Amino acid sequence: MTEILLIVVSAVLVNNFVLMQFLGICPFMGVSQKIETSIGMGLAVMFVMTVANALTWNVQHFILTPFGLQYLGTVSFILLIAALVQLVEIILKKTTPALYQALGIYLPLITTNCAVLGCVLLFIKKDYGFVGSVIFGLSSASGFTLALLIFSGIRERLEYAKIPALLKGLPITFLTAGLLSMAFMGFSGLVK
Amino acid sequence: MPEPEKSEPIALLAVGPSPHLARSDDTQRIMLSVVIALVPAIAASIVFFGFDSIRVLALTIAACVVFEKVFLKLFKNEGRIDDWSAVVTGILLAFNLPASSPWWLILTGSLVAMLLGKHIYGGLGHNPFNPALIARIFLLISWPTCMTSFPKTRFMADGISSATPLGILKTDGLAKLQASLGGSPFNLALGNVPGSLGEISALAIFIGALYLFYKGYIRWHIPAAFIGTVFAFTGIFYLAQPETYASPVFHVFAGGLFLGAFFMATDMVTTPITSAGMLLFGFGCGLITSVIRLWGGYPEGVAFSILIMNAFTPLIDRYVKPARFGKIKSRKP
Amino acid sequence: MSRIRTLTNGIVRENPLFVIVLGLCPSLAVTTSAQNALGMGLAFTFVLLGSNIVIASIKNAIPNQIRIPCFITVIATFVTIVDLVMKGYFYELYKSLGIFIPLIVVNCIVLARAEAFASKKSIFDSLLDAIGMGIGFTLAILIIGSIREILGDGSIFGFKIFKNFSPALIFILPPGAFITLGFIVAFFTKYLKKK
Amino acid sequence: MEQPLITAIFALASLGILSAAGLGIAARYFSVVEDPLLSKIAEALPGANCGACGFPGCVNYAHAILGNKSDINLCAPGGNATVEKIAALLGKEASVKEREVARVRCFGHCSAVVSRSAYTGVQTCKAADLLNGGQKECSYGCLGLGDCVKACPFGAMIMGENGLPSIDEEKCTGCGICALECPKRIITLEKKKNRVILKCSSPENARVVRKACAVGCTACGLCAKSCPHKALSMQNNLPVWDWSMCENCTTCSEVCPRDIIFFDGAPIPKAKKKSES
Amino acid sequence: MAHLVRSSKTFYGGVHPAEYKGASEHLPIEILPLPHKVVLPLSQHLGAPSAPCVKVSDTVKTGQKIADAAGFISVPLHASITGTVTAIGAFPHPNGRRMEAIVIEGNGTDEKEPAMSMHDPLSLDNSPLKQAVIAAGIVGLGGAAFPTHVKLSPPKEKTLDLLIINGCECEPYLTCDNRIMIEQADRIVEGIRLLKKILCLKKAVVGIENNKPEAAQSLAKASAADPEISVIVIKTKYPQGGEKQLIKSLTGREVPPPPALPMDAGVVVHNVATCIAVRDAVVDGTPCYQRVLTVSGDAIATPKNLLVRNGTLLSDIIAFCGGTAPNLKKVVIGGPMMGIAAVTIDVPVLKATSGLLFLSEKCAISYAESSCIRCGSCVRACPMGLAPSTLCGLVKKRRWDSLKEEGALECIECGSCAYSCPARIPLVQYIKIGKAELNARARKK
Repeated sequence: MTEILLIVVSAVLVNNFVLMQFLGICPFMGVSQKIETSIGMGLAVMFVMTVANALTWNVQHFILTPFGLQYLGTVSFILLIAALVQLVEIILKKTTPALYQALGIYLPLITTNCAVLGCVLLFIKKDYGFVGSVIFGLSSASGFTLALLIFSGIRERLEYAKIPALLKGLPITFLTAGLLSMAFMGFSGLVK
Repeated sequence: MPEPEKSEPIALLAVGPSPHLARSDDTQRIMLSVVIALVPAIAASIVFFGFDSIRVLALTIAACVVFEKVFLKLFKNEGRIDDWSAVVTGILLAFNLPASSPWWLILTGSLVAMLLGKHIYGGLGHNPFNPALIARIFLLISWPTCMTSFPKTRFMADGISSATPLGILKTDGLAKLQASLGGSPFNLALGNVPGSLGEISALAIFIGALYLFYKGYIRWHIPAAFIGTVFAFTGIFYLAQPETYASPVFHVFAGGLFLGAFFMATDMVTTPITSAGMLLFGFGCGLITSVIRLWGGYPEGVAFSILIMNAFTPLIDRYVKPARFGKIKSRKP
Repeated sequence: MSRIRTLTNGIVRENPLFVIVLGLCPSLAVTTSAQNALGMGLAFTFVLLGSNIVIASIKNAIPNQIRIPCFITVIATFVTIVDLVMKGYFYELYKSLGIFIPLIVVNCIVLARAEAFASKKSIFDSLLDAIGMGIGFTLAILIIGSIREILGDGSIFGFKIFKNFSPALIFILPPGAFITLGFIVAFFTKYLKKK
Repeated sequence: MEQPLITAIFALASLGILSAAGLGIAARYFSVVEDPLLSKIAEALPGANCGACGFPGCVNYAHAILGNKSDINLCAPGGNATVEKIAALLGKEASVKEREVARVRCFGHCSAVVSRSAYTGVQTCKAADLLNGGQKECSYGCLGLGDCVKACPFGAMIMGENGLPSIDEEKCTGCGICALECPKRIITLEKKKNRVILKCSSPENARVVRKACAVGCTACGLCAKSCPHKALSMQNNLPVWDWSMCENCTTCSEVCPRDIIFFDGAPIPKAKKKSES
Repeated sequence: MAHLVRSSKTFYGGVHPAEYKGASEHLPIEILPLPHKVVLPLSQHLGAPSAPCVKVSDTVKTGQKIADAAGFISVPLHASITGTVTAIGAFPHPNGRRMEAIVIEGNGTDEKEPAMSMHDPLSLDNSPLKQAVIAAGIVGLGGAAFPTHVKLSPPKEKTLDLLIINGCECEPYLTCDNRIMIEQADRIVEGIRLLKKILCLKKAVVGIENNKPEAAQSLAKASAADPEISVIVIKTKYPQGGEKQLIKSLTGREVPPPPALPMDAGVVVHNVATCIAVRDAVVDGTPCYQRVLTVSGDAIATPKNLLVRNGTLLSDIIAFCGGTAPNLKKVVIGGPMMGIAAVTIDVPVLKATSGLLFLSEKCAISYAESSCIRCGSCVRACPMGLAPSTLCGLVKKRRWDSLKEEGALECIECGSCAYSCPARIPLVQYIKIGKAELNARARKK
């Protein structure tokens, strides 16, 4: 129980993917303009990351490790993730078009989201068990979503601000992310 | 070109939108009142730290005002230099610094507060984070040793620098803390403990805050929720394990909680606008502060908690809205 | 002339980091020192070079529908090579770059160059493009790394350059990465606009 | 050495085949038919999302075109090229729209028009007009606070120093957003080939106009009388052109005593008038 | 039921502006001498402008009908002096535009059109009573100028249980309602009883702010005979006299957002001055051609409460009040919170003009907008529970859909937000722009 709590706190707050580990920065910058879209993206990432972790844990432990093929990790994981994302996209489109409308457009973005692959590589590095890996995936994605949500809130407010011309667009986004990351430094040390 | 046939020249009447009245206090006066409200705490810091305190305060205020002017010009901002907001930021920043701060630390802090805290967003009213706290955290992370070694006050036994009560609690444990406090809670409330300029004297801060309450520029919601949450949260753990955790009374008076709750977390620009939102904000601050103080790597969590809740403010504002008129149907048959 | 342009394109005018703003994750994560940044840049250049050449040479053999998976596989192969080589010969660097070496796979720049350039142009052009982009990326990331190391550690490539200077630790911590990149991108766009 | 190589190949291949099979099955059982024309039309549109067509964004306009709910020539920024492209896609004949530009029908610059109050409030035309019809004595003239300039999505308008907006007819795409934005409704879309324009919109009689503005149309009717092609008639105290008869001959511009019939963006200079007469 | 009740119930929000009532609240009502000329705009009320029924050069008597109502939500217009119609055309209107108006040049006499008075109207059926109100051209005299008879004709499906009489006069400076409550309480009570009769209601409540104790006493005394009329003294707070706020304060009911009306909360609200107009119309047969208004402000020589004829030009009133100070900066028609700034003094007073304020530079604020510091004053001040600062941002960013969702159309334009804004942002004007845009969009659909 404590272990799981530690995984969650660590992934959501202390080692937040976006703000502390720099994983998934591209979609973080890209879809954080509106709160609605960031909620959609966040949910999509949460789903994909959890499923991807569950799948790859099995691949790692039942295919790669037994045959001594750990060096094929990167290749096989990226293939799996790409296929998974596309599969989800196709199924969603058919079964629940409403959900597809809401989340579907973010799915292609997820394939090249280094957060998903990074998450997989990290849980292997940390040698979590199956439950641990799934929880890790879910909470990392929650951390991503949390950061995305906060950030989109701020960005929506910044639309009304008089940002200097020099900093408009990406620069102010980076700087704000920096300040947010600075605030999140407060959580460091919570999990040793 | 033929001149239009003008009637006799009379001064044109001013025509503008209603209402044609406005309350007398504008932004400038509000900021000035905040400065006045900070005077007791300034006095306390001078009493406890002497000339060093004056040096830090003067340098910080001057630097903040100069940087404000520079960035207004640099970014072609039409904002006003005379709205006292830079002075407020300056004093609050100084309050977050140790009396022994070297000049370069102060200048860097002022620069960070004005640039990263305020002017990259377009100046007064647009910054999502509290500028003084941005600077404080920036300095704390950058130069942790400078920002965590404090000179003792003039009324303490010896003159070498030491850690704050919270710092002692974090690194040396509860027993050492009790030994260092000497069993008197008055020193803590009065401010006769090591700490940054403004955070030591909870009493002086509270007196200043009363003035702002009287003027109606700050409201009870955030301070009450903030301090209340810290008290309740640390209280629960104190009751469960009094030998490991410090008492809630200590937590309320220690560190920058009063300064933060009354002057930083009530900064209008970076906090929610509705009462319910403010309560939520205060609660969040209290929660994060307590968590960081009890289990985090840093001894003090007030500044971090306020910054994090600043980041949540747009979300709170979006989902916690005032109750619209006409939603209650209390029609008697 | 146009070949030279292909080569120089990536260095300033279409700098992958400062202008197109792709591949942000490694440029933020591993730029804590100039040395790390250089290592990352070289690893990245190698992958880009290899994948661009291979994709350009097999572009006609790849069915259009599954080109993206194929590209990814090719890229992943080169990434694995880099990963193994670094593990074998530069273990210190390998440790400090961590998972960001395998993550080159999902670096948008590599895929973008494969999709937008290598799959359409000749092998030689793709080679030039890869070199240009690689240099551009390496330079950019080196700039960030140097600035962060100087400000955050007072040194460059591990050599102390100032006496009596207490560096601002924040610059080698995560917030410093964002802040540095924010200002660099701002000045880069301004500089480009004036041009 | 051989053994691991074969395992590697086998493992990767089976992974690939498995995912491919999964995808293939999914694609077969979960396929959704989407009109490929839609994306093509959307691509043909300029993507400025300016709303000149009356639909919220280019994609929605593409939807409307596809559903036969709209004409295909509504895209002003895209111009004829777009119309032709869409027509080709739909196999329809292009009904080409004549190039239009926006023109301001007022010349009441700062020194010409009488102010009647000192306005303090939101500095936009719309706000001033809503409050009390504006700060100027003439209630039909340009308020000069630049709503149109701010609204122009193509940067074709600038606020002149004389307090009147001026339009770069090369940049103007005739989208009509400025015309909608103007609370006084004095910006109109004109065919670009018509080179004459009256720079006044006041239907008041001469007495009222003179009191308000040094350059307002006093309805003297000289232009209508002197038009060699009988293209002008006076209606509501203003001349109105019948464009089918106008030959762009500049006579009206020359005779106008208030110099407010502009030809190619300016009145015909007095020097020329004298030399010709 | 006690006649004079104090109630601490109030509405949420609102502001406490300085009252400035001292200059005129103790001054008895004076009668302005007959003006030589009146300009009577055909549009003095909400709804369709009246249609003229006289021609240029016709002679008219005081109280003679000169324009007919043009539809249900419209009222007839009556001559306010005796003389000759000299023009029918566009003249400056207090709203700043030129509007159709009938001009009458007086001949110095005040010959009244013969009127039909009713004896003991309370014994009559209510249909002739209502007819008398319609014929008299009465509009809400509190400032809104909504035709009174419309409020007296509730649709069948609406059940009403209370008549509320608005004696709050919450606008600063204005004291005319205060004076009529003190001086003419009997007529007001007569009017209330007629209104109750017309609406078939038993109970009536008069709401008066606690800064007008004299008025409350006077009304309580006058209504002592009728146990079904009570006077409730409520907190002084702006906009206590807003229809919805008054209903909330007196009954605790909240009128739902538009298009719902006070009737949906079971009440009808009329102003005290309207009560007198109704009483005069029914009992004396006198149409609505004069009213009491307050002339005040720091740039007028002698502030007054004046009984003036409809259509009197501001310049005539200024002359009677001793002229304006040279530092006159702004002329406000109506109260300072919701009134409009006049462009010239050549405009007439209308039926619903409750005050004329002549303000110097010192008192007339001008909006030098600075950045919003998100202090939340406007949110706390808004009596409708809106977030004006948010609405203002949405208007600036032209987010019309969000603007509607955030309730811009519920704004009553009371001005509390802009009054309380320390950054001097003309919030009401922004919201008005947004409302105009939303209404235009709704019409288009």
